Amino acid sequence: MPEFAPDPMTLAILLPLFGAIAAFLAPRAAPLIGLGAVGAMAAAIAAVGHAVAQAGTVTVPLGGWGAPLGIELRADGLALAMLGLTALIALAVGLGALSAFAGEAPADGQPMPRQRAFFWPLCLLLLTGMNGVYLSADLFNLYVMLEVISLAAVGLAVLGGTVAALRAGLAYMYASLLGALMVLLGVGFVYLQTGRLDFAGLAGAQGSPALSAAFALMLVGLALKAALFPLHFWLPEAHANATAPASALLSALVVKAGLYILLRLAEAGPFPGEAILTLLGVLGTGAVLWGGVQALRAERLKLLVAWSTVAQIGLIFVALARAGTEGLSDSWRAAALLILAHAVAKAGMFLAAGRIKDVIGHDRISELDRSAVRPALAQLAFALAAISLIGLPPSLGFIGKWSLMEGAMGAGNWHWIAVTMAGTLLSVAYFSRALTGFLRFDRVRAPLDEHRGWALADAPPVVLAGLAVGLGLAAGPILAVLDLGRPFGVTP
Amino acid sequence: MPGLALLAAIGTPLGLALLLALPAARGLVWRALPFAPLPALALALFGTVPFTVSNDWLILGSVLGLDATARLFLIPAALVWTAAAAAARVWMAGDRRATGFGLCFLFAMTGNLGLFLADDAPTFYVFFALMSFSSYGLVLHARSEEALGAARLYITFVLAGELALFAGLGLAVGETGSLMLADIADTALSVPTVALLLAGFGVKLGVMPLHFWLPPAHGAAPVPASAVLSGAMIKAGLFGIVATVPLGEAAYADLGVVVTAVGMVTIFAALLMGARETAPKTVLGFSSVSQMGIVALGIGAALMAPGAWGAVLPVLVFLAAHHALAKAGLFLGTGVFAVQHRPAARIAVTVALVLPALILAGMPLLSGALGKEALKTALGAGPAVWLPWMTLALMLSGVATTLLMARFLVQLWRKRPAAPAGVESDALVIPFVLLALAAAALPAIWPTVAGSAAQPIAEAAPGTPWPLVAGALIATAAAVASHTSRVGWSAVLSTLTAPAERAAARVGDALARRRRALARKARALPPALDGWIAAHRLGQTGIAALLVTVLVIGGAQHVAPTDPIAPPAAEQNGP
Amino acid sequence: MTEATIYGLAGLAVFGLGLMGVLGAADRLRRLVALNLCAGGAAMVLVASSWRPPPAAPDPVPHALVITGIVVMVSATAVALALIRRLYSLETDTDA
Amino acid sequence: MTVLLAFDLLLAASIVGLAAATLLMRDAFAMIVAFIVFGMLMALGWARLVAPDVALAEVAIGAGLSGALLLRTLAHLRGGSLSAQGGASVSAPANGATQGVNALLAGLATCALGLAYLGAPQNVPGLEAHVADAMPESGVTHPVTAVLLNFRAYDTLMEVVVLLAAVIVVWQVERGLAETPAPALGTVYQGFARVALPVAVIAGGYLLWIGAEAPGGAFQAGAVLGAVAVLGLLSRHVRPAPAHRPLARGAFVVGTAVFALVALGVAGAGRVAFEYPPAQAKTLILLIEAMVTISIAATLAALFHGRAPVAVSREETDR
Amino acid sequence: MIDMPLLPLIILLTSLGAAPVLLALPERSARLRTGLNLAVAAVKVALVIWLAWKAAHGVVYDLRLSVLPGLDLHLQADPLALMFVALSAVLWLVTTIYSVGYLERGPHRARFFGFFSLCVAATVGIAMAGNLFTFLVFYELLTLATYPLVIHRGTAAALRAGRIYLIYTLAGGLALLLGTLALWGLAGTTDFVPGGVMAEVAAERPGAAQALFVLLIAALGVKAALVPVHGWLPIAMVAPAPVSALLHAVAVVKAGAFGIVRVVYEVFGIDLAQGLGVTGPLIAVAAVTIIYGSLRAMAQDDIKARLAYSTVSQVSYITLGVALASPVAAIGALAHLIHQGVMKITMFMAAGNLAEGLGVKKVSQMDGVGRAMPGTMAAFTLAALAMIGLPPFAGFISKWYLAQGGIAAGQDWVIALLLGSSLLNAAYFLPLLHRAWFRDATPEAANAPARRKISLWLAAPPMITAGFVLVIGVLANAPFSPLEWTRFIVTREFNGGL
Repeated sequence: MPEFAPDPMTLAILLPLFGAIAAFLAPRAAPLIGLGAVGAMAAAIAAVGHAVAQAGTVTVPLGGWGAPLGIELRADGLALAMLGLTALIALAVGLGALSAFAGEAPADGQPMPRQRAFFWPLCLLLLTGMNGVYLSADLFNLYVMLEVISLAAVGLAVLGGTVAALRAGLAYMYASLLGALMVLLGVGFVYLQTGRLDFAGLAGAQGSPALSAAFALMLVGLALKAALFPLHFWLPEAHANATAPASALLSALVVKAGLYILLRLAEAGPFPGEAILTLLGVLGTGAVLWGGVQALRAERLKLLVAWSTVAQIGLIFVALARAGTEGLSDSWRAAALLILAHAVAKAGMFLAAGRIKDVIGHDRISELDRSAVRPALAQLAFALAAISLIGLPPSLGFIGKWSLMEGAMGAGNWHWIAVTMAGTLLSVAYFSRALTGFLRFDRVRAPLDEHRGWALADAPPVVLAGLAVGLGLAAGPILAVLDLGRPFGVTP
Repeated sequence: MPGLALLAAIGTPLGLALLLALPAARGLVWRALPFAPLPALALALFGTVPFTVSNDWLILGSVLGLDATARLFLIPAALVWTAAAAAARVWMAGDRRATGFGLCFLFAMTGNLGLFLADDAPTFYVFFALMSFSSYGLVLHARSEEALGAARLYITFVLAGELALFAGLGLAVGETGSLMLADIADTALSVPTVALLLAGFGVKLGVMPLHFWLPPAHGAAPVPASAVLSGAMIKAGLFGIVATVPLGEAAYADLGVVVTAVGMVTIFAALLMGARETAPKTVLGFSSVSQMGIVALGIGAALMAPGAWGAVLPVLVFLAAHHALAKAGLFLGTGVFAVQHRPAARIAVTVALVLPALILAGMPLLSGALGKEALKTALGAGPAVWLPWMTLALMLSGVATTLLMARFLVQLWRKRPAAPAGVESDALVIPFVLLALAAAALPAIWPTVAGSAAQPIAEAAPGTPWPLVAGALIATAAAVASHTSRVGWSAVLSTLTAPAERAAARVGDALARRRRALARKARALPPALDGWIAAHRLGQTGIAALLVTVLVIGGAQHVAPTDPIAPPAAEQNGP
Repeated sequence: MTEATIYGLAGLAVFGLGLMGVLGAADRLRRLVALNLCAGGAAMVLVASSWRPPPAAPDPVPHALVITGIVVMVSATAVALALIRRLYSLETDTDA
Repeated sequence: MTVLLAFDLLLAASIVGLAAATLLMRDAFAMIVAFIVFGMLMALGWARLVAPDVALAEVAIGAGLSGALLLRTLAHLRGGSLSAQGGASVSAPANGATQGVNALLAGLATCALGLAYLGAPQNVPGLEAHVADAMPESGVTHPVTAVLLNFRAYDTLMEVVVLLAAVIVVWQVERGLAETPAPALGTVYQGFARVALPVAVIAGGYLLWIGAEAPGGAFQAGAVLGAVAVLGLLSRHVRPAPAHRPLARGAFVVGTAVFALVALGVAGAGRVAFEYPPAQAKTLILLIEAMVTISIAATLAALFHGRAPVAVSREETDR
Repeated sequence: MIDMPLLPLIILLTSLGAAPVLLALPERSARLRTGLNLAVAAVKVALVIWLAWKAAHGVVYDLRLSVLPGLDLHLQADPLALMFVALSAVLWLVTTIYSVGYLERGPHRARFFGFFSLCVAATVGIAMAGNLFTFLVFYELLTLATYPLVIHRGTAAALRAGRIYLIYTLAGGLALLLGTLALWGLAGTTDFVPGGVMAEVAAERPGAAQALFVLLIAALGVKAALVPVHGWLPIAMVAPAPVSALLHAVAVVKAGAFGIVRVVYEVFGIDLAQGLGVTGPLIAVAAVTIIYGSLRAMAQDDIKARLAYSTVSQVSYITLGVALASPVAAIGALAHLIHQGVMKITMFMAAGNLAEGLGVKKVSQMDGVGRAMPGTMAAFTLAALAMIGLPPFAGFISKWYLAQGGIAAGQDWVIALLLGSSLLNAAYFLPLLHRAWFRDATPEAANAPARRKISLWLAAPPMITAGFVLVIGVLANAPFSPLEWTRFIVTREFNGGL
């Protein structure tokens, strides 16, 4: 028997898969299995981190064939950061899910344990897909991974089982499928032009009509999946109507898959051109403004948070497009920082919003201040996450915005700074709607019942939101990690 | 024909007064009233001076005439009377006691104008008494409680004054041995005589402590009467002193000290008392008292240092003219103000009133300031010991007058003087404006009128604005202080900042309204847009649109002629 | 004009038709069918790209990809149909 | 040559025409039928493009199973009958102008893509040379199977994962509420099914076996076996009951689990994941294929059935 | 004594670390909270004294944490920082004592003390920030930490005040962010260096330098309550008394003023700022603010509103002194930073006591309160007299130096300004003292039900700070007095600049 020594990257993808299988087979033990699998995955990711720290970029030729015949897994700093982020959020959301699905039956009379039984397999399959996306160096494999993510994400989005959730989930399904099919056709065009499917083949290619078409298809497909304005129409309802842990995963991770693939495509291929970047910046601006405006008039807390996702995604696109003098080789860092910041903060925020909704019994913003019960810690978590999303120092969101504005300023793009500022002001405005509801007390009739002790469910949002704020101080190490293996071929 | 001219000058008012007794002629008389002083004015302006006409038959052998000094008194007096008469015609139009008023008015006019023309003591005394006693009717006219009290006070003082005057004149005539005023003034009279004369004229002049009648009387009398009381009649007191006391002839050091001191006290005491008054016309009365204090300074100096009289006299005459015009203007202006009913008109009148008030207060280059400067120069020849004090007092009198004028203007608004109903304001405005303009133009026309006597005025320094500014500041401060003491600090400051805040609030309101309107629109826009997008499912369309856009942008790269990489599609498509 | 060109263009046309159907169709089922058309079109393009002039054997890799794609698509279709059925049940329940 | 060209042109035109027809059909049933025919024609086209594996897969899965799923859903929406009207129209159809814009944009995009397609270099060497080089070490002789289960086995594993995800979601979505049963076949078909089922099972096994050397393989085999199960469901030979649930779960995951375990298990001693030792390659691949076939068959059947097995209601048993 | 290079960080962490603990403490464990609060505050004072001692003996503290390439979070302990740290540490201790008494039995105490602690941590961070970037970080933290304090009562009015406060300060914060970014882009550094870092930029692009100055001052002016961006300050006085005390004395307003000091002296350098011609407008703004604040103060009947407008006026002395560009004026400005803090905190605490003990919140209700609460009113009186600028109290010292500085700078009118301002100060404080001491209480006020005896927790702090007011005025020339310390700072700033 040869010694058994799988590489950590494969493990990072397959461990959650095994977890999903086990959780599916043994629904009763699903939470335990799920947390165990996430923990094991985190360990594998730590091992990947070790390898990346040693070697910069690590590749595994699956099946021993190597590109272009076989599929390769590749990890560098950017992938590592995303892997770590995923592990962190999965862990936190998993803990949050323990009690989120353990509570009483929801309004429509569905038995909750069923949700819990299905949450874990879907969540773990989602993690499989996410990790697969981060580590993949093959275009078609990315398509398959996107489909894994899509199906798992739709499953999570409709976990609540309400009509609204199902409708939103179906719209999400269609958008997601269409996006994936566009990517597929794009892959076809790439193959047509280069005869290869790996990133390396793309890297050597010259610009050509077929590649332009491929990029156009993949860009639109991924933008649809990442909910870039005006292709965001599916997102708010889908994220707002899902159960809180699912929303956290969808908002923090799933939309990032599209962004990540775009970054990778841009890194490998002879695109995008200057005009496309400007277009992305403009669309990002539209997202920042429209998302902000819609968040301002959202009536429910989770819907507000979902619209804020639209705005933040727009900001990330602005960063991607315009945060540097050297194009993407300069601006990807700002985009990556914003991706990380948004993921951590938004996961915390959705979990907090879920807690608030659970404790108060509803999440209508206008009536938050009528409740005699105030989930103080969840509200604190919400506020902390808002700080990061607004971009106040010293949060990670601030560091991301700083990088964005610094890059834009360096390139003399003051109007993009103005966009960022406008987005910031809008976010202050819409988040303060919620905060005002938390902090107002004079509309409460009943005696105030403020402190109901600590619940385990409070820990994940508080920790995540705290990290979203505190990680700003660790921006140096984070940037160092991102630069491992020199993504985009530039030294910091 | 000096005789005829004299007759006309004195006879016109007298005759009109007599005609008033005929009910049928009353209309005519009232219409002719403004023209009554004109013969006297014409005489003063065009007559050659000096001239005398003796009428032995009259009284104790009356001698009438006009000398240079009297002429300069007569001109402003006649002007004031004309203006006042014009005003009286309107003012009294609806008054049921108009006839009585007219009678008294015409008699007082006769007396006032006549006394300037009198050359001998008895005649002078007669005209003087005529004026004084008929004025009682003017003061009493309203018959109100206030008028009755003022009239009582007036008549008491008039009686006392007449008594003193009578005694003084009598003694003087005795000491001189001549009835002629000119002779009396040339004789070194005894101190008691001079003292009596000074006291008697002093009552008319209103210097302290003989002033008590003056402010109430001015306050109580109808506006035209107040104007002549202040503008013309109190000048008779000055004229009396000039005409009878042997100034420049002999030194009366003790009397001089007294008069100077009285003058100084008068200047400021009048301020203190006037500041407490509430009726605007009474305030003006105190201002007159204060102004006469200045005159007293000049007289006092001349009493102490006879040598100074030559320099002082023309200045005093000028000051008298200045005060006559300005003060009468102010009184008439008060009347004009009283009959205005619209705030805008009142503001306009107030602004117009500021001109005579400024003249009086000593606005540089205008008659008040010039007069004071000239007096300062003239006093240089006076007693050296007193000079600095007098200079100071003159300067401070500017402050005092400013304060009183400020008080007057404020009280005008606070306590609007009563006016008969239905008075036409236009007819009142003309005399007022004329007097105010005359007062303003006085420095310019004085040389023409007075000839060499105008020398000191023409040479006077333009004056300094500081007393005026100081007065204005103190007045403001006092107003603020009094207002504050009434309503408290915070209220004052709120009031001060209120206009700015109101303006800001208005701008803020307008902005807020616009903002609200915009916000309404802005709030309505997203749902509308949202609904539209949802209704047409434009999000879906966006997918295709974006795809086409990106494809076109990408394609543009390849069809661009500069791009050598992409060969045309057709060539590649060969069999 | 080779087979590859003909079927490739046909595949693109099918994709375009499917796209139009997805964008415009109001009917859930029809949109799903349209998505399946898209998938078919994309698969057709891939298969066409694998074609080699007759003596040569076609490239097997795209074939494998397309088989994978077909299975993925049927999975997605099944999920979407499950959602449609469930939604229909809930909606008719609430209507009733 | 020209005949063939004309045939190709005609076939391509038919494919496009059927695609258009599918979208234009008013009636949902007709639409689905058109879609199935479209799938068949596609398969024909792929056969013309020398892609028999793909054609098989399309017939079995793309057109066949998808069509069956669609029909089943339509039956559900129409209360058990396929011929009834009504069904799934939900939102108001987009108005004419929007449709026009959509059509225009989609047409523009298609034209642009067509231009790009024409502009792409013809006959770029793909990976066939690499495949040919690596075939001896692959353990199988059929290149498509080699690609699927060896060179790109990772993709295939994830494809099975997609299937697993799909069945989990379907079970999750359907809450086991009472609902209209799948349409039962008439008695004639029952008889047909009795004959067809064993044949189909044998055919499936054959396809699986032959996959190593010739067109066929796990997916096709799985599809055939899945079709067997579907027939079984339709003919009520198979009645899923709660007791079957663990079995079904096991069947769903066994392919994925074995595949992943093998992929991981071979790692070590200098080999990475999915790198089968050449000696055992064929065995391992066959093992994986067998397991995957079971999973695929079970999954496809479950997807068709559309929900987790529930206790059969009294009413249903009576029928 | 042992050397501790991390001392500034430890001082920062004392309150920063205490904040989450305090937030997490259950509402009812009041004793524990009080003990922790006081212990941490006392420890902080001790540490600050230690730090000052070491720094005075030449130990250089310099802590950096790289956040982005070239961009550090930088803590330092230069004399200027030490001054502000000392002020905040001492006043925090006092205010903590006061708050314990004030919030007895009130709601949300955990939240209050947690954010209170955070607020002081932010102030300490602002004080010790070694570059504008670090300053910005703590400046925003301060905004966020004070917001829950301002709206502590949770009423509609409090929330409105909080919203206005947030709008003003976050807009200011955004401007500061933009300014920091621009400084970083223009000068390539955001470090605070005596003499400034902008010399080269100003030589090449004077327009940009001027714009940057205006941007930064406008951003900081929001918190420093310069007219016309002072609007939030009087509204924010709905906060509880200890919050107002802290807000006005050390935290928010002073943070703005302190930032102006840093920007003028250590970003631009006073000579450069003068050369750019931007100090003139700054002086004008400060002068207008001084007079305007006083005038508005006079019109307020609410005691706290009067004090708030007085702050608007008084804090601008600091700006004025800084902008006058004379060392003597700078001494006055920095000394006033401390003096005003001590005086104003006394007055706010005394006002809080009046409200707590007598229910007196308006000037018009103050008749006879001197007899009712002699200790509190004595403290208030002392502070008020000092505020007017009577010798020998603290306020006199700073005004004296400001006036001298004005003369030295050739701006004699500053004396008139100071005289006028002092007159106005007298005009709005003396009536208050008159009412308190020389009028008899109205009968209904004497029997008001709101009357209760206040605890020592409330009574002692204002008297202690009043004692400071007296001591730092009388002993102004003693070693280690605030004045001496500011002299030391100014020597450094002006030598460094020349």
